[in-house]
Amino acid sequence: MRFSGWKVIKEGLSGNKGWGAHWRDAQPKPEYDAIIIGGGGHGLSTAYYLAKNHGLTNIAVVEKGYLGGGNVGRNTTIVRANYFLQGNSEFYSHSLKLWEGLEEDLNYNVMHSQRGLINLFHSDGQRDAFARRGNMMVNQGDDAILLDREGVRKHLPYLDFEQTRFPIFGGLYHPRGGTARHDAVAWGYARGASDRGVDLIQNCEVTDIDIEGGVVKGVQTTRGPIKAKKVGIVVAGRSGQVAAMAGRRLPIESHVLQAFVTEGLKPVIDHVVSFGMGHFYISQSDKGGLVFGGDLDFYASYAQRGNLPMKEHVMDAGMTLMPMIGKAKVLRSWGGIMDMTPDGSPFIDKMDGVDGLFIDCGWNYGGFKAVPASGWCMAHLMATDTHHEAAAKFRLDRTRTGVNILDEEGTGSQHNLH
Amino acid sequence: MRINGKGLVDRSTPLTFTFDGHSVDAYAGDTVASALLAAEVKLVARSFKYHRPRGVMGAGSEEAGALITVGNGAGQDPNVRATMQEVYSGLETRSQNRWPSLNFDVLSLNDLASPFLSAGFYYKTFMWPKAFWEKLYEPVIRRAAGIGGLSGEHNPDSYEKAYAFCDFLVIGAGSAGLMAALTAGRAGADVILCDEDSIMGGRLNGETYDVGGATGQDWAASTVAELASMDNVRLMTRTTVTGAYDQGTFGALERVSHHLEDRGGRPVECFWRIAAKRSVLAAGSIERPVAFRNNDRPGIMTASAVRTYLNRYGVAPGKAVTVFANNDDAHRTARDLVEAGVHVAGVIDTRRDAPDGDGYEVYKGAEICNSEGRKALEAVTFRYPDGREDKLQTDCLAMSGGWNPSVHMTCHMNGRPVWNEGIQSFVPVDGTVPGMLTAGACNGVFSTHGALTQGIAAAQEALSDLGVKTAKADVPKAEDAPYRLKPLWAVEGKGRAWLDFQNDVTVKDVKLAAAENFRSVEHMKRYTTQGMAPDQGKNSNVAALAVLADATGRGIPETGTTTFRPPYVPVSIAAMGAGSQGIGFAPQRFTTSHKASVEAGAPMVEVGMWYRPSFFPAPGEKTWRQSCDREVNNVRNAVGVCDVSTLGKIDLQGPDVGEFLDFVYTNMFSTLKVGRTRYGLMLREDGTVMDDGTTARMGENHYVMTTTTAAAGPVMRHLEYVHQCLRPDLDVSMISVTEQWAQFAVAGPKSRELLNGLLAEEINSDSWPFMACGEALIQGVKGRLFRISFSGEHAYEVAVPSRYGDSLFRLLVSRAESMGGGAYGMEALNVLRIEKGHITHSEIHGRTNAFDIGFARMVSAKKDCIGKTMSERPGLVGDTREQLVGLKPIGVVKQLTAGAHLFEKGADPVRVNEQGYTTSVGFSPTLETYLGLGFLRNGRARHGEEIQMVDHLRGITTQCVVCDPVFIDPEGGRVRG
Amino acid sequence: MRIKCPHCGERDRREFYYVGDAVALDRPDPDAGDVVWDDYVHNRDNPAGVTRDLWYHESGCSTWIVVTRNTVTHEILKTELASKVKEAMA
Amino acid sequence: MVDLMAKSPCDGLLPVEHGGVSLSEIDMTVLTSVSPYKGQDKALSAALKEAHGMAFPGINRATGKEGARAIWFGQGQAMLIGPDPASSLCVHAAVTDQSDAWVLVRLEGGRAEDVLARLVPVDLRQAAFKRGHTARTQLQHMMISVTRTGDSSFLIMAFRSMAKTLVHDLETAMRGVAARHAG
Repeated sequence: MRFSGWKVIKEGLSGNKGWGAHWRDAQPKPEYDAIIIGGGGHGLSTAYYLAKNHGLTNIAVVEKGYLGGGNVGRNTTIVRANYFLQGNSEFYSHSLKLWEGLEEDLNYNVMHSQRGLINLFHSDGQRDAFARRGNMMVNQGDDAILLDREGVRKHLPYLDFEQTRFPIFGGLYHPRGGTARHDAVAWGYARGASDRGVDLIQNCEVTDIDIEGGVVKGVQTTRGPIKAKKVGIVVAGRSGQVAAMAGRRLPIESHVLQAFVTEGLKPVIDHVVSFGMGHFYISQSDKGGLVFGGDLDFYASYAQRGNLPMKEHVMDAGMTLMPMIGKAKVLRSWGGIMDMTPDGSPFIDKMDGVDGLFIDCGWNYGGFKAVPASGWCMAHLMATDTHHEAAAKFRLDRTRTGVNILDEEGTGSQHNLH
Repeated sequence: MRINGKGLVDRSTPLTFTFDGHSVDAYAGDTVASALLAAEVKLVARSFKYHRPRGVMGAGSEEAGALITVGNGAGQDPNVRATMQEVYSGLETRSQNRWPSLNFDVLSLNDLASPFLSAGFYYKTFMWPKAFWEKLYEPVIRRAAGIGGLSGEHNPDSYEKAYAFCDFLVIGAGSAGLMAALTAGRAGADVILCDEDSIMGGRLNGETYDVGGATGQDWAASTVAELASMDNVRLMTRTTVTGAYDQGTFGALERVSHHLEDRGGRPVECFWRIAAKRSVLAAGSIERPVAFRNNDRPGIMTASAVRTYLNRYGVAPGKAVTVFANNDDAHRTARDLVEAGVHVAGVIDTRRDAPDGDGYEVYKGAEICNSEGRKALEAVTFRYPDGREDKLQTDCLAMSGGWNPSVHMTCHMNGRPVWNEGIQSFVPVDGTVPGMLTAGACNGVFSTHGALTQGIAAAQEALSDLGVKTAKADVPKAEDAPYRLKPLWAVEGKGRAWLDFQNDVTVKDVKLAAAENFRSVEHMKRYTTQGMAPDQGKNSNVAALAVLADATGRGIPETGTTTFRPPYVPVSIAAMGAGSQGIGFAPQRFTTSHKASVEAGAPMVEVGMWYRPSFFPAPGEKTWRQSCDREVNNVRNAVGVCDVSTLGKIDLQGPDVGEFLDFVYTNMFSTLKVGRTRYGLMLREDGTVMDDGTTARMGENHYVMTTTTAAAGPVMRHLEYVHQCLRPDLDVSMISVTEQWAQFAVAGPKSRELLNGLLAEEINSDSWPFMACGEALIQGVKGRLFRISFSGEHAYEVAVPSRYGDSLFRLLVSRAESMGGGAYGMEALNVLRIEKGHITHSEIHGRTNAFDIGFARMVSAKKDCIGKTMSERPGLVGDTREQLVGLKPIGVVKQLTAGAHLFEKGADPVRVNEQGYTTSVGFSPTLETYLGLGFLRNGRARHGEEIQMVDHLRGITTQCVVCDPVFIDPEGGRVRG
Repeated sequence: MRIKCPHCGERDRREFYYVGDAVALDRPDPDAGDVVWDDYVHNRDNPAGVTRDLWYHESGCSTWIVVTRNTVTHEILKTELASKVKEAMA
Repeated sequence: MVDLMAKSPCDGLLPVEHGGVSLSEIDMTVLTSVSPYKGQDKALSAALKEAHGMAFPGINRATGKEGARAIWFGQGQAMLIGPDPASSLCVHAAVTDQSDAWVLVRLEGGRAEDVLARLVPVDLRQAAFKRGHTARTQLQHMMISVTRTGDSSFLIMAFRSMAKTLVHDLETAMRGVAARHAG
């Protein structure tokens, strides 16, 4: 079924009785050409592009809970391409281009909103670091504008320019940055994959990976064994547990990141604003809620919930930067499991020693914007056995060799500092 | 309509406030909701999506209908529950989400378009043409959405945060909570009792039945009075416990002065962090509405809310009230109304065995299937068991679909409640929040007797865990009526039946979601937005998932619940971020020379937490560059003074300090002679440079390390880590002395001359050669003197105890000025060090190692040190690495900028051609040119090569020559001079 | 979250700095080889369950602490002085 | 020779008083951190007793009294306040002059506990934190040492450079507490 405004009107006039399932609920078959473990954003987009770009349709996505229930359903929805290291820059640029055509491609309104992202800086040194970043964005063919204080004031007049603890020097403006409706991204990919024949299997937890003679044979699940020629692990914060089924330790520590949304408010914040000194970023959803977040809670956790000190720190940062949000009331807070890596950058790679086993992980707390390109490049790797050029540096062995370490933050091998 | 003789409001204190500019009469003790109902104002708000008329629906913090804006100007407070806002004289309130007025709201047209606005409609449209989303569709949607509005101005009010501690936290002061607190209080335990209402007592204040031989209201009041008399009990009214966190930590929001006309300097709210050894949740329960066609009109309320307005506020919410029930409890509403002389149009009870009425008609086995009245309820249509329909004229409907225990807090740590068939709702599971028990209605026990009994039991269990003995407590005599309920979630029929009154989610929407395969409760919630409005689904979630269960052919327990997440009630950002507005976000650190620098007109800039002078403008100078150039020249030609106290200083003592330093630094320190200083490089364990600085050996077992300003804290932590976690065998003590010493760089060819005017003992090149250090008497004060140089000039750093810092700085500067020099700031400091090729964190930015900065030889081959092994990884050395170089402009364009990228001459400035980047630049008055430091691939082998620097953002392309990063005095003659 | 400092007693989490897995105490020999070093510095068991990690009582007594903790429930099972744990390893 | 003038950390900021709680700076004195070398704990304590009349304080405790105190200051560390340290201490301990590193203030008054409850995440109520008890903790975002010196008085120490923030934070809390209990 094709979605359109006409269809909405037609259905509205006939009692909305003609709408069907957005995706099929499939039962597991005994065998597939490929299985994706994990029905989050990255897993679903991998399946979608395997089907669409590579014609692989005898594939399944197995998900232990419900589709899109992981980080794609609990993030601050920011979409941007503002990295400065070779390896990241081309990947996120590729992803942003995919975002820009996603609604047409999926025939699903994911409400990708290019409202502009402004990263604030507070000293000459930070300005120069952002200049380096912005220049790389332009080198890559993306957009970046260096704003001075008055330039920031024009966009964000409500910031506290006078009293705030860390005075605003300026900002790096990324007009093509923005937000998207996170759940819709998962649903849109699910629908697109399902329509192309991919089996989406919910409530199906993988309990083991079958490997014989160094070759992957399939998976054991709570709904029985499923054979597969290729298996892709795309489980974000749970990567450690699933990789362990294949006998592999990963350079990943799982951490909790909290996010917050306020009650609905009339439009007041038109951009995505990021405040580096306070680790605070905010945008306003189309429903009116202020959606914002900050840093990790900083301790390893799978609890999907956080504690007060970081909540308070995030609110503290908001109050010093934009005290106009003081009367907004936080409605909900939640936590996601972040697969933190020692350089803050991801892995899309084969698992050495096991033919047919692939992994896509290590998205730290920036995985949402990567969903399209991650799936695109993971699908390319699984289908062709070669790395896509946009993700060629996301190798697992880089921590051992030191080749192409991608440390944007410059904080080093302590996982929680990225 | 006021009912004489009823309620707890203070009839002797009448007052007025305004709603949408109209004056409303009220009494002290009223809420905005009770006063509006008394004044027969029915239409109070508009819903989110369809802009449907909304009135007061409840009487608590979960209010689904009456959200208002309080106040005007910068401090206007949106989305305030009219049911929680206490009135005071002069209070200004407004309706919201309407334009131009509440009565005539243009966007109520959305209601007519509702067939096209069903759940998830926006995912299916607005995709064409592509550019219209940001330009047209999204702005229109955004403006229509939202509820209340912020002022857009800085918050003008004060907020507060605080900590509290107790043995036993009681959450909720209804019958269960009061009894728990009383039991624990009498046993002498350290108790905190929190309740979100302005008076404690919970449902007892809204009911007419007796407890312990007195009215419930009186029993509550006397119990509160007894608790208030106990030193070991802290009563916190207007305080909502908002979240349960690990190890017995709770968040709580106290509304300190929202109810006061004159706040008198009080904070508006206080956000409490309460650490409790044990706790009991006695949060009560929330009555649930029933979904039927047009069940959302103003005048339709919960049955218990109608009782609360009658019994607590002395207000009848209607003149002819109808009750719609599926349980016995709701009949109390009819009884109380009749007793107070209010006409009850009838009780429509879905149960054929419903009790008979006394003074009112009971329509047994009937159900309401529609309502009438555009902006206020006028009539309801109901259906007899045989299918006949009838109509009652009524202006208030009190409905009850049963009660849902407030289990939320038990789920904040991932606990899941379980379905209880008897009460047709979810009840908590023990132990989901460690240390927390539940008692009373939140535990699914709805009789007063049951609540009192559970309150006692909870206190006894908690106290017994803590080793506190409790006396045997008698349960006060109270009603113990059975809770007879026949489940009813949604009345069958055409039209829209509301579940979520705020987000306008109807039964149809949930069914549509199920049909579109959003069958998981989480999918349904996200697709329909059910339960995501300000009430967080407190009024609607259970019914919505019952509808979903029905639509998907599953049972309710199998369908499951969504996750309850903190906060229990919305918390203002200002409260949780109290104290941080303005400068409070982080401490400010001031050097001892701050005052003198400000007096000299120096702009102060942030460096970490510190403030440092940017430059010291001299008379006639118009730009910072003029000042900077002069200050640089002062240092190169005469003498300059700069406060360097912000650098970290760590005192290390003990027999093993030398060995310890050898382990944390790449180079050797055990071999350093007493009275000498050495530059050291410190790596992270991953091989990247962590920090650099000089370390002085003051005695055989005594070293003083300096760190960069930004790394002072992290380095201290790192040293403690290395000592405690890796080498506890070493006998080393360390302590920060950053704050002890005011330290000033005195730099330039005349530096020794200046110092010799102040030192008790003159120094010369033999007594104090380059890198010498030691104690010295400065103007009679015992201090320290280091001959070290960041500028590359003959220079010293002189340190005195901080109390003398201000005085010494002024003295040094005046002496320097008399010698043709003066103070210099960060700008000059930066130029001086660039000229000399000295690095800062612009270069050691966390991605560079000793090889990259040309210090590979500083990694001693003779020993292990932190980071050494990993720094030798193949990817971290060799000609593919970007290496530190100097850059000088050689073309027409003379300017260099930091953060630009480097390309081969003539190459396209695109990513694949990128060869490196600039990190630091400055104009050198010494060499009369811009100088730059940067990293260039294989740069050390490329000295002399011409490359181009491209800064797209600033529009600058400069041809440069690559050179050694040390631009002046590479032999080091000046520094030794 | 509250953590029992072996010196100061139970304190709010905000006083502590977290660094990661207590495997950090088990530093390999310089010549242990790249696989061992990679494992030490980067790879983690990352259990969903009981783990031992390293915390620093930064706003308190400056003690490094080994905390035995459950990453799913946040229950804290044990806290020990890191120096004592390290000494016991020798 | 020109003499150098000494300035106290809170120069010009204190005293202040709100709602019966006062905040005042303690006169500059000699502060010495003392940290025993390995195996020297007992010998150091004996030396301290002999030279200054007080033992090395136990964990979370302060010994001595006004004018000569030793406060436990963290793992293996005590801060000696008042006396010039005897040279005998250096045999057993790392001894470091900290006289100018810290700002010392006294918070005093019936509601001093309430003021600190707005800033310090430790239970400082009398029952849990008695005279002679001390804690290394934080006050808002600053590392501090807090010691109960009387029924309603506390000694608070923070980094010297943060004196202004210390006074600002304490005074804000004092005003808030005073307002709640006014009239």
